[in-house]
Amino acid sequence: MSNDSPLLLSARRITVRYGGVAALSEVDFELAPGEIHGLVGCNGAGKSTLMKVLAGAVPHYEGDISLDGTPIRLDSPHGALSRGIAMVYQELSGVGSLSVAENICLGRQPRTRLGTVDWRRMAREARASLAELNVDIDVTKRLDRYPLVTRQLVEIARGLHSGARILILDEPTSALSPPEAGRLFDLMRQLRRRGVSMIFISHFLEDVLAICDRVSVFRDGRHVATRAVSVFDRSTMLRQMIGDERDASGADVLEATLPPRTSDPPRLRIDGLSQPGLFESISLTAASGECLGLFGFVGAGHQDFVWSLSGAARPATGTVTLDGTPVSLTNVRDAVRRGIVFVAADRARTLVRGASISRNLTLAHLRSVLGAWLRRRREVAVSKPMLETIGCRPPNPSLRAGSLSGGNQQKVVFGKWLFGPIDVLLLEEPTRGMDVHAKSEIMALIAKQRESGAIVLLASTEPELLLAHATRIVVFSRGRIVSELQGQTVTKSDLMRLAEG
Amino acid sequence: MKLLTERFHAADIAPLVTLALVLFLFAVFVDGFLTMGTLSLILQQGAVLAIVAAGLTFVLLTAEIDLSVGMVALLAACVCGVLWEQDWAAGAKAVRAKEVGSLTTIIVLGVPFLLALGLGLLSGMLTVSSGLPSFIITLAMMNIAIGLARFLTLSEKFAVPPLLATLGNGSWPLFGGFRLPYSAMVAAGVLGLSHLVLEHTRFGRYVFMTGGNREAAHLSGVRTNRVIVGCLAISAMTAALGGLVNAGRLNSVSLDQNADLLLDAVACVVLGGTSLFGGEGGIGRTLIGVLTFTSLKVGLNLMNVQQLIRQSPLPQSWKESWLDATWVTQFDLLRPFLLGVVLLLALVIHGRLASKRP
Amino acid sequence: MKLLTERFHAADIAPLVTLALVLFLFAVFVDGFLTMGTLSLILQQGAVLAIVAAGLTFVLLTAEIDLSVGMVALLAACVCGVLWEQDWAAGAKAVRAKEVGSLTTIIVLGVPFLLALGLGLLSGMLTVSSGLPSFIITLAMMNIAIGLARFLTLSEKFAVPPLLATLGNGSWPLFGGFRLPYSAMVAAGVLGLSHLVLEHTRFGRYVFMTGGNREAAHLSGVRTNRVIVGCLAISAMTAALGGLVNAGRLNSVSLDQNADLLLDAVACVVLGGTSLFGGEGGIGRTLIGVLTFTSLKVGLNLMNVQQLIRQSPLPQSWKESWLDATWVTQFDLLRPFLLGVVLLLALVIHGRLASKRP
Amino acid sequence: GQPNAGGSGDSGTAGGSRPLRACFSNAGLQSTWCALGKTTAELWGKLLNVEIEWVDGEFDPEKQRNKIDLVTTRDWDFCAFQAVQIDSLAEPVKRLKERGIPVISMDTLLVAMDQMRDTGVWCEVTPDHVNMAEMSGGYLLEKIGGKGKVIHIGGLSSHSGAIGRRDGFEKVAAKYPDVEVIGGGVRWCDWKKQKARDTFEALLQQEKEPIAGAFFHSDDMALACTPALDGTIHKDMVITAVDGQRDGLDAVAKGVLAATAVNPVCLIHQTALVVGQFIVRNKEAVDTVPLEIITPGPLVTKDNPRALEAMLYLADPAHCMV
Ligand SMILES: Nc1ncnc2c1ncn2[C@@H]1O[C@H](COP(=O)(O)OP(=O)(O)OP(=O)(O)O)[C@@H](O)[C@H]1O
Ligand SMILES: Nc1ncnc2c1ncn2[C@@H]1O[C@H](COP(=O)(O)OP(=O)(O)OP(=O)(O)O)[C@@H](O)[C@H]1O
Ligand SMILES: [Mg+2]
Ligand SMILES: [Mg+2]
Repeated sequence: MSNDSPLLLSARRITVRYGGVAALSEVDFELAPGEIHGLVGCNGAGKSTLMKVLAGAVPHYEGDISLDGTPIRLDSPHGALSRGIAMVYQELSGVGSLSVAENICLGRQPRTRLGTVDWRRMAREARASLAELNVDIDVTKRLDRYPLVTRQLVEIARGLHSGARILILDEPTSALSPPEAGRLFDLMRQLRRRGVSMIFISHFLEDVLAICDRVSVFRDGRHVATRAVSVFDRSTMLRQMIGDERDASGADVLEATLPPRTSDPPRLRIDGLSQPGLFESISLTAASGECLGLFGFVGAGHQDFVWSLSGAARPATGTVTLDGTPVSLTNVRDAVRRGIVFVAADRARTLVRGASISRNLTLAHLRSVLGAWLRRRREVAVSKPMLETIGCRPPNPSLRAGSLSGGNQQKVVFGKWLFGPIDVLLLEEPTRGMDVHAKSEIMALIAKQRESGAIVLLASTEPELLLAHATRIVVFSRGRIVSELQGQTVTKSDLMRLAEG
Repeated sequence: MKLLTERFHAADIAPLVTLALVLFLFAVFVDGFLTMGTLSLILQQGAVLAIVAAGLTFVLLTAEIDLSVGMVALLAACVCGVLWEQDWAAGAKAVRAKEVGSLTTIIVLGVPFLLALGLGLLSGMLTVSSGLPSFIITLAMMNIAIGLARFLTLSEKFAVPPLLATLGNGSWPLFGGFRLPYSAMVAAGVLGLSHLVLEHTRFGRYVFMTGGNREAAHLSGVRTNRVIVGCLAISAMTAALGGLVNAGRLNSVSLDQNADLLLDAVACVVLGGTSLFGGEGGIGRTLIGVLTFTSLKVGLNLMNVQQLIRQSPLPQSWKESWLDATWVTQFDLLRPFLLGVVLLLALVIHGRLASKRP
Repeated sequence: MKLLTERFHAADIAPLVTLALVLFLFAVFVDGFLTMGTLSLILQQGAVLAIVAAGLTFVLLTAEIDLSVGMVALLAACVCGVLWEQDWAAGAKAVRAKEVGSLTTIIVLGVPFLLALGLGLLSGMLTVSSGLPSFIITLAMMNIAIGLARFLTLSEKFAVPPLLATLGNGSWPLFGGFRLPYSAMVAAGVLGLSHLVLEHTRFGRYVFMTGGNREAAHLSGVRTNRVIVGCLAISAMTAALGGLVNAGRLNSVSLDQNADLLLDAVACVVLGGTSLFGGEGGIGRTLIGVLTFTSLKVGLNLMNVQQLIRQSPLPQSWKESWLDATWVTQFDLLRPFLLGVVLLLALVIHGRLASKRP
Repeated sequence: GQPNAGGSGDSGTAGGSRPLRACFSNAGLQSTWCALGKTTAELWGKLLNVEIEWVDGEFDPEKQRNKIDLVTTRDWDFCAFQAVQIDSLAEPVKRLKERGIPVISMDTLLVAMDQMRDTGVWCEVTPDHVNMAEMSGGYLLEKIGGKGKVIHIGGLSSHSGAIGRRDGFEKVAAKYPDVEVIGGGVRWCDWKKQKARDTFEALLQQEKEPIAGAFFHSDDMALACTPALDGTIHKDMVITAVDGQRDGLDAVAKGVLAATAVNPVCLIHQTALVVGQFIVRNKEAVDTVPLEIITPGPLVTKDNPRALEAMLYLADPAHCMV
């Protein structure tokens, strides 16, 4: 699309502050009718924040927004929706206790002549809009009875169903497998034909280049550039995202040659581990120094698998032995005692945001680190060097952990374990939604542990991550191991093919 | 109730089972329990509770709580009584009750509702604007309500309009022995209306969404603040109605009424299976809860242990010793304790079942 | 208090400001408020509250609540009284109080604590095992406690050991007019101990972290269930202690005691700035809350409007009319209302400040 | 064996031989007064061959009402109630009347005097609250020499007994112009010891010069407050109260209380029982029964130890005479 087409929506000098931090500063953004507008940038570049502004979820913004040339003030999601602006959020936001149908019509239930809710029509519309995404499920069941993928799809369906003229999709594909993502893209093209404008945010640059008409790049809460995809390529995009001319270390690894199986004896043995509905009879062995990559699409069971090894999930059937002695998977504490530690993807579940960084760091090994009598000075003293080791910025132990950035938060979660022995390191998407820098820093920390003899189990849905860091890759599909790759050259497409089972 | 239209889950029918069990046990152990008289009693004594619980259900569904219902009910009744004894109305000690015109009665009955509405809106707005849990706001509101009542009545006793008295005490004799109390009809009306609102209006659905996931509801355009304010207003109104009916039943109003109303109402709602975490439950469940609770109370009050023991097929010696035991002679004092134990048991069992849900 | 050692935020010092304000206003409007006597009075009347609030703080920090404190306190006192009037102890009406050996006294005082401990553990375990909110579990527990107390005492009045009486009433005369009540010393001890436990032991740390983010704590190997059970046990114990001290103060125990203890204690803790959402707060804040609350109560009790109006520099005519107004003549009845209003105001202001925090 | 419904006239056929069944209820056993009343009724019930079933009012009009509602569905020869709150039991009493079961009200009125008979209350047995307060208060005021500051701690302001006591005290207080009731007149404490104590302490601490005396509406409240005195300038304050139950009498003996006016609980319950069984056994008609029976209550002071001794004996649960 050419830039001289009449503007549907234009935002000028948008600034958003959180406490002291400016999440967005003086950002301009324009959206033309019937275009798909890509939005890229590192974590915290401000993409979601700007979108939330447009969706009315951040009422405290500064700047002017105009729709069809008329200036408007977006101070509530309600107001935005009534103006035809809908958004599919990055974080899942469904109401688990309600039926799928109601979630799709959330806030817009169809009504009968009497003004009462029209349940029949609601179900019909819900089924229709899910059918567009090739999803066929009972829409009268509670949403929380369905797996994550389905819930993500329901989110998207709600957005598509909203009948909005401006649809914002914030990292909608992060939880989808390629076929589902492909289906979504088809739908987006259909909508574009119907004249709906869309904003598409993703960290998968190929997707962005594939589907968008124009792309805007954000960095550190500023708008860097907007170009038509025709005159854009991946490397320039990356360079603008990252800023300086550092060689685009973010270039994704698309193929890797895995080393042959190590000769030294396995320390960790997992025999026929199963948890009904999640994964079936998983058997693995791993020697120290190995980084075992567990690949699969969301819901393939590899993530539940690491959860159950951590002792936090419902106990699974089967046996796990470490150095020949069996491990009970019933509670986290015992697992930690045996040096089996776990870093989950979602920081909201692993970080006490309200507590200070030092308290988060020392939580796991309180006794060994601080002894019986906790003293603040000592706590700060031991925390400081740890923050240096993990490279947390800012390295101030008495800040609220919640005030740290996502990546730094993850470093703290990880650093918590470094106070104790680590024999087995369980990782679930340790770098979800992180940019290249944060990613490489975290992975470096992990690599150090591996070199010092820890066994690393890295469960991820990102082929690039595994290809870059795994010494051996186990592919999951529908809760079972479909293949184990080592001592050979593997490409991203191989993994995808295998994962689809 | 949507939940029940799905495949049944143990947790969904547990409350019903509990009710059935309670009724069965009393039917066996309390002779004269399975009579129309008892039924009317249960309805009679459950009515006020049902009215208040209905409003409270709205609040609990949004994952908030309203601790002020009991005292708001009291305040409403007091205001009604005070107005009623004004000179322009029935006069002191309601001596001129006969001559009062219907307009006056309407005013006397209407004002309390407006006041309650005001208080409900106030606590709602304070809750949403201060970002504090409604627990603490309504706690303060409760103190304010009782304080106000105390001041208005100078903590003396007041008469109430005869209309209320008949409403609270009157009943409609149906087939043999069974009398349908007017209060129960009112309660039925309130419950029915609430059910329709919750299940078949947008507001009702918004209540569920707000309780189920406030963030999501807000982001999808639901004005959750208004929903919460609305729910607190509703519960204040039902509380007022309950307070008036209760005052009518007791033929008068004074500060020592409605002491346990709040806790009983909460117990009923939760006993029915509405979650304190919001988003799950409904009026149907509340009804079950109220019936269970009231049957328990009535049954326990009807229970006559001495008799039970005498009639029981036990060795005479045991009977002798038991009949003199304190727990038998003083059984009346044990009733609240037993009530508590049974409640706890039921709640824990329901909870465990619910937590087993996938 | 960690929070205060960090960069000050308005929300952190608000409770202190409130306290200062309350004291200042009373100093101006209530003559004879700024005396040593008043101070000892505040300490005397705040002691029981402080003891109970200290335990409750633990529970609120884990984002749970314990509604049973008031009745557990009562139950403990009742058990103590009943035991004390047994024949092997002081006998009926405690006629033989003189001859009782210290061992007996210890038993009489010890058993209530064990009972309370048992109840606390029970509600804790039921809470974590049923997955229900402690709100409802402790609500049932409260009914059970009062029921049990009613049965044990046959709802009669009992005497308590003289030791308790001295503890509750005795005080230690210090410099001019100021007397340090023993009960206040006990309270100080309890608060101090609680503070040390919360700030300097692993358990205390786990309490904060469990309240801050239960799942995160759990994923770090904290056995959050035990933490919660522990906290509920602690609050039951402190409740028992508070109940005993209070019984001592009133020289006897009967069911009408401790009716408001729960709500007052909750109000104190929250007034101090401990969040009901858990993870934020501490004993220091609770202390401030208790002082504010008690000063309010005492000050309002001391306030004498008639006098105030007479002394005020207002036109005579106004004074005349005011002095006859009900709100002046019946000011006594207005006190709880004012208390409620002030509480609500303070809480809302604190809340708004806190919600402004980034 | 269940006796069949009383009242219908044939109930008395078995004469004095058949045990009568009576239902008693009073405000709440947690007050010493009510508890002793129960003991009395049970003791004299044995003597007069009347089976007593007791219903605790728990000081809550609703709880009492709910229980009485159930009582009306069962068979009795007669009932005697003390209502927690006037009028709250009117309905059930009406139902009892329909079934021809006589009801006697004790202490507090069940309904207003003029409606008693149409509601179905045969007779009201009551102490003279005004007089008790006059005696006790009067004694207090002359003890302090008719001048000085006094504290007036009241019961529940909706309770007819409490109102009577307030009126009584204020009547005598009016006779002494030099007496000032501090704290702005009566301070209602709802019969609650704790509330009384808090209020009392506040008033004490406010006064710079000693307070002469204090009048309490109940011994229980008074005894909860006396400990607040030691160590203060008000040590030798004269304290009198109303009720005259065991604790109160002991307190007078010990000198903690200067005096207490006996609210003759035993007499009241006794009389109710006697009148009730008399009505049933002699098939009395309503109008042959006095509408109101006022039971006398002596004043017990330290000055006349004989009276004190006598009261201690008579009020003993073993005898339940006064
Ligand atoms: N609720 C909030 N409170 C404080 N700061 C926030 C909040 N939300 C976002 N921020 C900050 O605003 C900045 C922009 O965040 P935003 O979510 O827009 O980044 P993003 O571009 O979406 O990153 P990602 O790719 O990880 O989604 C970040 O610094 C973030 O920490
Ligand atoms: N919830 C919050 N409250 C206050 N400040 C925040 C919050 N979240 C983020 N910030 C601030 O925003 C800054 C940037 O955060 P953001 O999460 O965008 O970093 P980021 O670019 O995503 O880094 P990373 O790649 O490590 O996630 C942080 O330094 C932090 O101080
Ligand atoms: Mg984002
Ligand atoms: Mg980030």
